Amino acid sequence: MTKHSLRRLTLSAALLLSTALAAEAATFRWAATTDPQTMDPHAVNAAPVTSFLNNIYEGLVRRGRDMAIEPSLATSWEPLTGGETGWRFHLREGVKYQDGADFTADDVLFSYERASSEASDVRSWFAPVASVRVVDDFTIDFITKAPNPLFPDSIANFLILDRGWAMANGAEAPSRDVENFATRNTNGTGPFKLAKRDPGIETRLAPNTDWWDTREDNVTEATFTPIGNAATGLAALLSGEIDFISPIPLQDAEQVEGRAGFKVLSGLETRVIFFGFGHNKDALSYSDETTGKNPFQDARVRAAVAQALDVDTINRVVMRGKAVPADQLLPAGLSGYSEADTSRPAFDEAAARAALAEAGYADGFSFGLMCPNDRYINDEAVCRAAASMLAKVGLNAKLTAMPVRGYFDELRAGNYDMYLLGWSPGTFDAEHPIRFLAATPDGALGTWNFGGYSNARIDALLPLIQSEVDLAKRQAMLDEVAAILKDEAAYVPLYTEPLIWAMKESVTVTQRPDNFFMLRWVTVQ
Amino acid sequence: MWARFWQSDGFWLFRRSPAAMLAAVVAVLILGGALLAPWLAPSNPYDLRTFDLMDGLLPPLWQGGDARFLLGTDDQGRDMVSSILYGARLSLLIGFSAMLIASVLGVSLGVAAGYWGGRFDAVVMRVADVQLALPAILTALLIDGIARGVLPRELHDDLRIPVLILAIALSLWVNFARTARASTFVERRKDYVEAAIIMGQHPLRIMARHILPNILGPLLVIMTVDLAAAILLEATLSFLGIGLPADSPSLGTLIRIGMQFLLSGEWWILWIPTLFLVALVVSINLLGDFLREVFNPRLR
Amino acid sequence: MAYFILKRLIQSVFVMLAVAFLAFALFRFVGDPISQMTGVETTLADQERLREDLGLNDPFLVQFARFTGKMLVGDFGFSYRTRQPIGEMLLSRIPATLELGTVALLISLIVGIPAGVYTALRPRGAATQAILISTLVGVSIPTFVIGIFLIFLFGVKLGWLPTFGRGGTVQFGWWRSSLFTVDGWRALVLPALTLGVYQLTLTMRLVRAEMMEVMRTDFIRFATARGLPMRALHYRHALGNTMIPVITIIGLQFGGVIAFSIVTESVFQWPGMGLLFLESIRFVDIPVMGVYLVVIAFFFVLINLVVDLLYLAIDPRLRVKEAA
Amino acid sequence: MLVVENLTVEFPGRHGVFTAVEGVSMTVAPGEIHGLVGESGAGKSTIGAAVIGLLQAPGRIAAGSLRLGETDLRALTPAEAHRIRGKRISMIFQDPQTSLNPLMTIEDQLIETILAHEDIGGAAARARALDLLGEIGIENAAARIGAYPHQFSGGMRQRVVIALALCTNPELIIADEPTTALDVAVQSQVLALLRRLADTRGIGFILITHDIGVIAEITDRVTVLRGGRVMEAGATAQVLGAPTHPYTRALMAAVPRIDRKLERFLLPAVEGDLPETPEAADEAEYAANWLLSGLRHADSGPVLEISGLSVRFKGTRTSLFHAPEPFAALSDIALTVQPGSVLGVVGESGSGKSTLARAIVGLVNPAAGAMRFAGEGLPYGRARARSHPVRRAIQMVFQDPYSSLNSRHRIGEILAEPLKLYGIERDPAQRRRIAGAMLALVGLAPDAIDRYPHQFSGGQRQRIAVARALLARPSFLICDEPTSALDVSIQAQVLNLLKDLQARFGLTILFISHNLAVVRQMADNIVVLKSGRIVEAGPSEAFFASPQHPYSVELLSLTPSLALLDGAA
Repeated sequence: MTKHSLRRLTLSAALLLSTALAAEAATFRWAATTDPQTMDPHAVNAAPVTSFLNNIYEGLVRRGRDMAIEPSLATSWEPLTGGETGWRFHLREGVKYQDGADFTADDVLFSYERASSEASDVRSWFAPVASVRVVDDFTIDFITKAPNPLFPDSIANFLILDRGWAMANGAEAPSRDVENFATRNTNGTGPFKLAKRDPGIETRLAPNTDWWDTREDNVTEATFTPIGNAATGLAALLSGEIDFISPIPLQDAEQVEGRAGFKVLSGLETRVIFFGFGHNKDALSYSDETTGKNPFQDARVRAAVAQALDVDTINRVVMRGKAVPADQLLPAGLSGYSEADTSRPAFDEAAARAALAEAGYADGFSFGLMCPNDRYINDEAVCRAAASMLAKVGLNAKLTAMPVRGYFDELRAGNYDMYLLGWSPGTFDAEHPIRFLAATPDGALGTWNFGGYSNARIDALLPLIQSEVDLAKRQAMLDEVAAILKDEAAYVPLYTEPLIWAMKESVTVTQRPDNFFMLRWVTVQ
Repeated sequence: MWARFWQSDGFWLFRRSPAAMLAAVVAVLILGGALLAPWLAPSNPYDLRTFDLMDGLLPPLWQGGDARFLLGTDDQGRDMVSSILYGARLSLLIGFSAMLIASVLGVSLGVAAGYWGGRFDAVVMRVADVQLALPAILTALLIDGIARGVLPRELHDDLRIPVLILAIALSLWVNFARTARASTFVERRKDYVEAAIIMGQHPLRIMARHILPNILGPLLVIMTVDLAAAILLEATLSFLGIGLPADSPSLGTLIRIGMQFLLSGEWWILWIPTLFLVALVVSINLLGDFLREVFNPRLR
Repeated sequence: MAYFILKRLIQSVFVMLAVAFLAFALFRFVGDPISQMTGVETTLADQERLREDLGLNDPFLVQFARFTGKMLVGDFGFSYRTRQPIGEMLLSRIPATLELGTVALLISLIVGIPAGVYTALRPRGAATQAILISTLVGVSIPTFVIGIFLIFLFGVKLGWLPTFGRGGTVQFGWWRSSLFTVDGWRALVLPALTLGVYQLTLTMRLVRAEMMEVMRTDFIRFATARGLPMRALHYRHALGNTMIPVITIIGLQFGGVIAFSIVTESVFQWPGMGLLFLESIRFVDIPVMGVYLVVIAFFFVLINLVVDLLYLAIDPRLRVKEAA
Repeated sequence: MLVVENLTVEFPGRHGVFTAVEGVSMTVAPGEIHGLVGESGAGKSTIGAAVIGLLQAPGRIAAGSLRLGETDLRALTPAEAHRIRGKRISMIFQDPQTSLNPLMTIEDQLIETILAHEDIGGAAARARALDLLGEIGIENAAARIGAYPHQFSGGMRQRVVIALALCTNPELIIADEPTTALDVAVQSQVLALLRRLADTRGIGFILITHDIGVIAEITDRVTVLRGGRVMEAGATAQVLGAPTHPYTRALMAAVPRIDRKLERFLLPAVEGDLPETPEAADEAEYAANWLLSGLRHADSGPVLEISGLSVRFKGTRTSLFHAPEPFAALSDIALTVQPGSVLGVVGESGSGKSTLARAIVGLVNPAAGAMRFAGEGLPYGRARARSHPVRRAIQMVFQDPYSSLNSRHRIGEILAEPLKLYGIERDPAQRRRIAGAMLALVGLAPDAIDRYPHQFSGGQRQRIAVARALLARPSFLICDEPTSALDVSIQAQVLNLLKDLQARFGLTILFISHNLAVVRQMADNIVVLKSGRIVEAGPSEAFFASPQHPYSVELLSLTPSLALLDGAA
């Protein structure tokens, strides 16, 4: 189902497909803002790490150019039958690790144990899993507590280690605080192997010559350098020292495009940027006028906020028209996105003022607006723009923009009245944001629902959604949740973040909405 | 008093130093512009209502911009002229207060250390070493952190400027301390101080009434130099991400914001504030040089 | 002599401890490492457990004691971010910063001292005024602007020099040097310049001021009265006597250079301690920040010591006096 | 050899052109020592600088001619002039402490200088340097030549300076106050050396000094200068023996005589001083009465008794294991001062004179000994309470009037300070009144009260310092070299003032000086200090008549006697 719906996201990718024909061998140097902090696939669940390691390790399933789930170390999979809920995976035979060891079901079991251990940062993926059973060397069952239609999708980044190798090098458990062998060494089944690891400075990859799949890339050596400073990175590209960089600042896209020998690849990420409110606060923390009550508890006020924001102009000026306005907590096109109602509140200052008046705030009020200034693209600028728009309907935001390093703590501590947040669903499915953002916080669920938004109906629907196998029924429930969130204006979705890659003309890559950079699709003329 | 000033050697030298006079003019202009910003500036860049995203990224007038915005607008549609005037106001506020705090702290410690010497002196100087070992950015983080830790939440936003000032002051006081200490060592041995000691005057009184006035010269020079340094430091800190919020920009913050547009073609957002900052800092430094000459007759 | 050095070393320990303490006092305020170490999907319970295991819930003093205690036995602990042993991380970064700082310093001396002498000897010359003003402008532009500007001028527009990194490096044991390859030097030029501008101006003005003073002393007038050749007069007699204050300031400044390399390194993606430190702040990598600071403090102490020893080398009056 | 004709030197400055030297003519023959004498501002140093071509900017020679042998010095290009320096004209500066490069061994400095002018090998140069050092009287030169300047004593250093001036065999040497910074003993040796060099080597000297004694001692000819003009010139014996010009007479009259005690010096009025008007007299009278009303004379018994007083300074620690040698500045000093008397303390620099004063006023902590003031035990420095009455009773006048007054305070504030501090006078207006009167008493115009120290001459400042001391109504006054920084005529004024005050108010004074002649003018009793110990003590007249201790004898013999002046005054 993902296939057709993701088309608009991956238009660019499709176009490039045609040119992606293997040419003569080439070395490839690329850069990104952050260095993958570890080479251990289970130690940290962060995009830079998972993205990078997907070039070295492989999972049972993987995502294709169009994000669709396709066979990887598992050749096929089907739901378990006979009373048991769960999935059976048939593993690929004859796959060898880069050190020559054979890949078997036992490694999957080991990797499962490792990845679901306490020291692992990805164990939440396996929350639904009751147990894992090795049927034979190349068959393995994942028994889930409840029916779980999307389980295979949810473990696309569950990367497999070799038990023997891990044991031999004392890397049985993920390195959480003290490094172990797996922190700087790898032994995957993937298309590339680690040639040199110099944390924070340079990481070099070499093709894995006896990879099971057919190569589409022509990279003979790939060097990755983290470059924190955007301008520096761009300079490095323009001076020809690197072949590819991601991301580049929006405002520079045009310039790079204009230059001979360079091109820009811009698509959409799966991250939606939105405003959240302190639903569970009985009083605003940073207001001068309104004391003792919290206007944002009133849906009309939240709706007014949505109407007061001219997202199109924000997009045009701040985001250089590269973003796409969003109406839900996940971008249109992802699985479970509610097609039932894709409208978003129109920009209408008058209406906003009216709504405020009706709610009893005719002459507005002031409040504290929290924003990160180094997390999302132009996040601070967006907040400033939004603040000035809100001011025009009498909502005087006191903007605090801070580095992400302390941001989430501030939010957890409730030091805001309204805040900016971006969400990218790890499973690329509508259930993900509901689980983390809409469910009433209880320690396990709603862990990122800082405002403590709570709706009984949604809480009731979530488990059903998670276990519903019939996609039509499931979608109906998702639509209902989406509708509730929209009427209550629980959050104010702004736009889907753009994804801007810049590279030399000679380079061909495939851009996926999950912002993973896959070397196996890179060709250099 | 005025009479004394008019025919003071300083003023005489001043009239003979074109550089100093030019610098003074520039400094006075900027200072005036900054102080009168609320009346001079076409709009108030802090008042979110006054500007419109629609006017974003307009080039300066001579590049076919909008008549309302002489120097164009930034990505928020803020009038550059206003931003710069208010920004200079803020930078100068921060610079001056930081410099004053630093000088008060440094001079009092330095004079005391120079006067008493011995253990107290040793301690102060070691503390100075520690201070030097902490990069300014760290001091800033430290103060910021402590402020956040100690003070009630709702104060935090109003705190950013004081925090910045304090941080900068703390990374500058050592200069004052060292200089004051050195000069005090010299004065301390002079007869007029010993006379005061013999008379049995209180040490604090001796330091304040007798020594301090006699070491002001070199300190004044450092003040100007450090004023410039403070303004630059503020810019650097905001580049490192611990400066002021972008909705109340200082010159430094403006430049930091402008950096994003280095390549994108909107050059004015970066270079106009930068030029302004340079003009300000250079003129302050030139005045510093001039003072150095005045207070060091041997250099005439 | 021995006594003097010993005294300094004792003081240095004090300084380093103080810095470590300060540093530690601040960490708790930088942010929460846990939220940086874990992914979005990690449950609060798991986060809490990690916090407990890292001992972040212990009282501040306990943490500090643990930190220093380990450090005293040479165990610098592990980075929260990369999980690497910190000692190793720093060792791999220190050479970069030291080489950068040293070259910057050399530039500032090689250019600054002659310029200072020249401007001192011709105080009213047009060239002098030009030099003074231009250097002033140089130090009035924020470092990061200069850096980026140089990058785009020489890296992108002219394509003469690399825009980031250290270029070719040669490994000597743990010391990775970029001073032995042309490539390395090309990579070194821009950052060193950026970092050196300030030093250069400072050195020049200092030498100038001191020169102008020394030129008015009796012994210079006496030397003139003896008809000594001008260069001997200027360089051997005058310049020599300006060195004490100059060295003092330079010494202090070198510390400043190392501390300030933070900005330059982040602009040029120079893999030194400063860059590491910035990354650590962004990531609330407490142990790394702590060790970094202690190391910086150590450098300061070392530099102060060297400066004092240089005094002795330069000025016979400071050496232990023989009976006259 | 050197012929200067109506030389005029001008300094264009902020307040128009200042003429430092006007129409001065003089000559110096080989082997002749030509003295330039005059008080500060007389332009004597300027003449020297003009001759060697080292006038400080913006000074310039406006008129006149300078000829050295056949060479017209004014016609030389800067380069040529520079070649002449050292080669034919050389110079000796006042302060040996500052005129040698502290960072180079004297060997290097000598050889460097020689090689700069002569194309001989380094070895030859070194040999010459050694001979020279020997000649100017530095024992085992071979060993000392490698030393640094700071390793020589003042006198030795001045010899090295002379050696440097000599090493190029110049025809003319300009010696600018070559002995002012030296002790009498050393002074006479250096002077003797200069004389010898003139006689043996036939070098011509221009000897610039303010000290008539020096002139009398060694010069052949002398030129008396004042305000840049020649007052009188001629052969020394003739000029000093029978001065024709009133200024010369006044100058000589002002010179304290070691061979007799004058009641008062007669001297020319100095501008800026108080004209003898009745109002002024009333003012002075008022101050006098105020003083008398407050002065409690220490009734019977000595004012100050000191016994077994020792002061030690601890040396700088250089080793971990050996504690540094303490240096004994004063050891076992015992003396008593009777009320209304003046005790003179004499000794060379480093003899501990000043330390004694500082110990009494509590600036330094004695290691041992007892001090009794007016019968009361006197606590040691640090133990002495700030409010201790003795802090008022004992006042001090310092050597350097330029540093003893806070240049940032108005005279009024400076004078009012003791009145305020000791609570002598509560009412500010009254304080000002008294301060003004006191100024009159020390002979300064009333408007002085609103001016700043830098607006006064050295002598006037010193009188202000005295006034400040008196305003505390002290019963004991310590004068530490009060006149040694002053010109003779000024010195004479200050000495007169002190004499008057002493006579009128029966002040008890401890008078410290290195200059025996000066002490003789003031002291009733004498104490001679040598390296921290008292070598001789007794009544002044007896002492000068027949000194007992050999050291005293030596001191007296070395002080330039002005016997040949007896014709005058």
